[in-house]
Amino acid sequence: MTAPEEPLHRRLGLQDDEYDRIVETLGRDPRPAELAMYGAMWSEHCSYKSSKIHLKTLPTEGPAVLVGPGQDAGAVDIGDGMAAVFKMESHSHPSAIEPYQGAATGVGGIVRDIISMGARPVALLDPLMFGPLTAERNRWLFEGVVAGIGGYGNCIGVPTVGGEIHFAGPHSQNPTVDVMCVGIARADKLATSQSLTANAGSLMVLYGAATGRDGIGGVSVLASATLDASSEESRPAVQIGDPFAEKLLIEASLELIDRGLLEGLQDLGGAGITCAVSESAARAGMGAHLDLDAVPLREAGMAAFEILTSESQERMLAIVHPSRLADVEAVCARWGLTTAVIAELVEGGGLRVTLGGELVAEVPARSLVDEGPEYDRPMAPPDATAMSSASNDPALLPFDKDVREAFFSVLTSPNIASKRWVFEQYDSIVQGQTVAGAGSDAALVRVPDSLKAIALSSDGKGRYGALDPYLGAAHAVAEAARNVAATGATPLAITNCLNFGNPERPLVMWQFSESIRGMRDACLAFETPVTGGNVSFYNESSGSAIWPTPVIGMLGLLNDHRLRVPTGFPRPGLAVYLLGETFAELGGSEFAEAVLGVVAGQPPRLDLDAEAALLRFLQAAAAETLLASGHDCGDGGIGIALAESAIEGAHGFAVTVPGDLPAHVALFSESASRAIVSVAPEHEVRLTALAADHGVPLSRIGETGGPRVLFDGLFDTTVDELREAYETAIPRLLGEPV
Amino acid sequence: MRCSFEVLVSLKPGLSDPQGKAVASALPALGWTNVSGVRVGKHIALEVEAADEAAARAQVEEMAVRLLSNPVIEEFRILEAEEA
Amino acid sequence: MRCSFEVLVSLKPGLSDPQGKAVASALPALGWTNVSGVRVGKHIALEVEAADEAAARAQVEEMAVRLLSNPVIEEFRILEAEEA
Amino acid sequence: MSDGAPRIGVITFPGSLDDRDAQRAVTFMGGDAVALWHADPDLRGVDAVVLPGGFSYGDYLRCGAIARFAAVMDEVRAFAERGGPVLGICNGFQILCESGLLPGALIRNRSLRFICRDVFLRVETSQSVVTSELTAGETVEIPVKHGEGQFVAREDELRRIEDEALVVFRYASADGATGDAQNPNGSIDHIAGIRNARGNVVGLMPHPEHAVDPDVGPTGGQPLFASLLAAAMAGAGA
Ligand SMILES: Nc1ncnc2c1ncn2[C@@H]1O[C@H](COP(=O)(O)OP(=O)(O)O)[C@@H](O)[C@H]1O
Ligand SMILES: [Mg+2]
Repeated sequence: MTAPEEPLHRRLGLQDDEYDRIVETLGRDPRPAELAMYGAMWSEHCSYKSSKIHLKTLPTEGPAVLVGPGQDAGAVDIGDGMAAVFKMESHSHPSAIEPYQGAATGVGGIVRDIISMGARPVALLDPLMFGPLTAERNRWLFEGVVAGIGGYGNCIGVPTVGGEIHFAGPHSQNPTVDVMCVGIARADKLATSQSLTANAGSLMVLYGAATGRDGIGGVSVLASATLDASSEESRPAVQIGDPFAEKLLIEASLELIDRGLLEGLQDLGGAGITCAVSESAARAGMGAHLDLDAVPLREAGMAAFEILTSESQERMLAIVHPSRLADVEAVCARWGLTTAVIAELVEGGGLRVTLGGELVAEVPARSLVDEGPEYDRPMAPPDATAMSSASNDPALLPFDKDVREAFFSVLTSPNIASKRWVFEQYDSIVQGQTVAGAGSDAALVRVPDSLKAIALSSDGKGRYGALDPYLGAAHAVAEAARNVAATGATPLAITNCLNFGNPERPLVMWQFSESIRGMRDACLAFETPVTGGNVSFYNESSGSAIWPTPVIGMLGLLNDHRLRVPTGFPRPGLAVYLLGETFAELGGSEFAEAVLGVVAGQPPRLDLDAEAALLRFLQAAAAETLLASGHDCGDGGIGIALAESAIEGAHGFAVTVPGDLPAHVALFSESASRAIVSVAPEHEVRLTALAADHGVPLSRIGETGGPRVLFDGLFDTTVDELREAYETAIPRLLGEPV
Repeated sequence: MRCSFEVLVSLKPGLSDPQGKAVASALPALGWTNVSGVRVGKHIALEVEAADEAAARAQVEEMAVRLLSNPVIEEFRILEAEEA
Repeated sequence: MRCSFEVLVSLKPGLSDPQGKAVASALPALGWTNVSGVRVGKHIALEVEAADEAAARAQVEEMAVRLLSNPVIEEFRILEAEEA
Repeated sequence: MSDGAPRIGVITFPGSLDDRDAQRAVTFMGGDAVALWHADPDLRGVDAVVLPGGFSYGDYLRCGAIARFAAVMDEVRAFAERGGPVLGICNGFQILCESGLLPGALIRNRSLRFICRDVFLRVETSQSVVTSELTAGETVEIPVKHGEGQFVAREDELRRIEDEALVVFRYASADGATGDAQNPNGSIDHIAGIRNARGNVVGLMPHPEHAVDPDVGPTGGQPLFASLLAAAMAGAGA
């Protein structure tokens, strides 16, 4: 609770020096509405003031990149004049208050980012992190978030084709809810600021839902100054998503773009109308006259600052030449959407706002958008006593348990176990292009009317990040790329969502910069530039933050989806190969946590050149159709990767775990740059030669076949036993009949 | 004694109500142009076995807060009990 | 005049009510073992502008039959109007 | 599309989601897909009508409750009375029930959760516009994806449905055995799809349009569309 004597700007989240900047910019004291506008636009969420200087170090250029960071979403060239548009965003904070609506409106927000690029949304992915399901509140959050993502995504006709879920104590108070959306557009129809042709006199048309007192908690302190208490109560803590309205927005917006009726398009998200109008004006190098009386309101008596900063959902802003206005209105009406001309572009950079005929704000548009503060916040690594050190390497801990038992504990740990309970709540097939959905290392979504498919994977490595944020981020990029390459596709570019604690704490800021460094090095090594992303800070309660968790959304391209490599063993009689080398690396492993009960040690080393070689090899082998199946070897190690391929393909195997490491180390080590592939006997010679060409170590470890699963000299089970354990683990934790 | 109650759960004022909105915008096409303020909520009927009505009602109150409604976004009202 | 109504829509007896079942089965865990006959339906509030209450009510009846409820599986009740 | 190919109309309501998918399936099976709009005053002389899946009007209030009042629905009703082939898929099925063109209703799944998975359907009769190419007892694999697909009917109505053999599909195992384990939503009598007495109007919750293209799913929907195209050819609705 902020003390009442606090000056207004502080209660709006503005620092004293930021306030001085505003006074300097305006040459006078700001009006209340103006303070609200700066407070919203210069917030961490909108201005990236703490992260900017670090994000600048990320590689953003590449032959495939059409649109890099700074736009609503990034875009890459996928050939034939088509572009894939993608972006990831977090809605963790709202989801912690009301999981269903928080997650649902998160889907709505990221989908509008894709629409505003002029692309049709074709896929969603939902990387999530929660506290352990043993706690009732975590189950409530988990079930609510999943239902919310499905409830919204299913209703707008965009398939949810992938994602991931991890469970960890530090995420109990603050679940991590990220959503990635991918769209497809004709490259020449991309709606970007470059394509903005607006001039003075162009109109800003707000269409979609009416504006209510939504998501203005941040500036609500102004209420005391300007409003009576009653409106205080009517200010909702959370928002109700309206997926039906969103579906209409999608269709109307795409029709408007397709018919060339727009000069620009912008979604309304953080900072609402203020952000959309000032950004559109600033991008056009102009100012605007904004008439708040024209904004359709859901409630009477809204104050200027409320209308200006409301974050009501399902709204879009179109820049329209007056000669096109009637057409635009007709298209929206056909889709049952209300339109309102709320502003007009004017010469000069001034944003002039009136309500009830009175001037309520007059500020330079650019000062809101481009002249926000930037901080180089102090950083400090954790002290030596921190977990991550070779001294407590789990590989050195005594292990006398039964390997079979340990294997099933890892297989049924919620991080590893089947997420079917989740992904069956999502429509993964609408639009009819889902070549491979959940269950595949990377989802494959066909580009309509072509043989091409885009490959999508989202990965975060929170546990590694907790031990070493540099490696955590690098491994996340590596696993995402490996998931894509395992299907035979070529990794092209990434988006990301960076989930961290309070950036004003030097430790958190250090974690952040280390993560950026790791992401940078990995992206350079794999030639997968960063096309955009989102930063979510302040994920902490009472001084304890979530694990530093950069989540990577990788987009790849498969030129002929018929060449896709499945994750499961497709038939018996195939040779099974392990690609890559296994070292004694149990630091931060699933085994260490699930069986030994420790999150400790050093995460596996990551040789970026070896990883890049593996990625190239997987694509080459797929192109020569040598591979019957391919699965990246990640969480849980070789044993789990083999089990997943057996369950997915419904064929067993007999293997000998290679090397002379202790059995549990060999089986559960999470050494990087490895994959499990199966190969028809006639291709073994060629595969071996190709591996040599690429410098990828490989060892033949056994064959596929039958209902039986045999780890020679270790233990023996069946595919059915594996599936039963793998599929029922999460329903059991939720107390459901299995 | 056994008392039956009805709990009416509705979205808090100020929250947008997509369902109400959809119904409202469908009405004119059906010839009803004089309807406003449509809000769609839940109606829960149940019976409670308790010593007396006061006790039963108190329990329903608690059930409404903890289970039948979502206090973050909803408010509720309990209809007069009548002995079943 | 403007009258406000509340329409209560509930599933006809005998039809399975998954939501009601879910609520009922959640109760014991919360310590409520004396609850029975849980049925979950809809609550629709709206306002009608009409010459008089009778006219308004007649219209709400018609709206309930044609749109607000599905007579095949649902029944409805209209709560006393109060002048807004 | 080639001349002589049957023209299959697919109606788009606000909130329809699988309309393009249904059009693609029609084309894939050699038909001529015609896009129809909910506000259209006529059916553009199509030979059959498909009400596609999705969330018309958000499925707010009740699935199909608002869509059934669409202008085009009067035409659909007349078309059906003339014996024209009408197929309602998922939300389309719900709209047909709300319109009274088919008996019963669809409510929340037993689990209260949306469910998306491939299921097997046992064909109960070949006397319908989507099963003429199939024989009773056969099974077809087709995905379901719905949150409100539990078929219910009052006892008397249900008896009529069974007595008059109006059930077209039941959820079953690959070899045709019915049981709770095969029933994804708790539908009474495992009912997945029904027809009217004449057999020209059929509604089902599963999505045959997502089961024609082998690259993206099973192919159990092919015979359903083949049957529909054949019925359209016969031109009963003209
Ligand atoms: N939240 C989710 N939503 C949709 N699909 C999911 C989700 N979580 C996991 N999956 C799917 O389950 C499969 C296994 O997930 P995961 O173990 O994370 O794969 P990997 O380890 O190869 O990244 C993947 O196909 C993934 O897309
Ligand atoms: Mg993963």
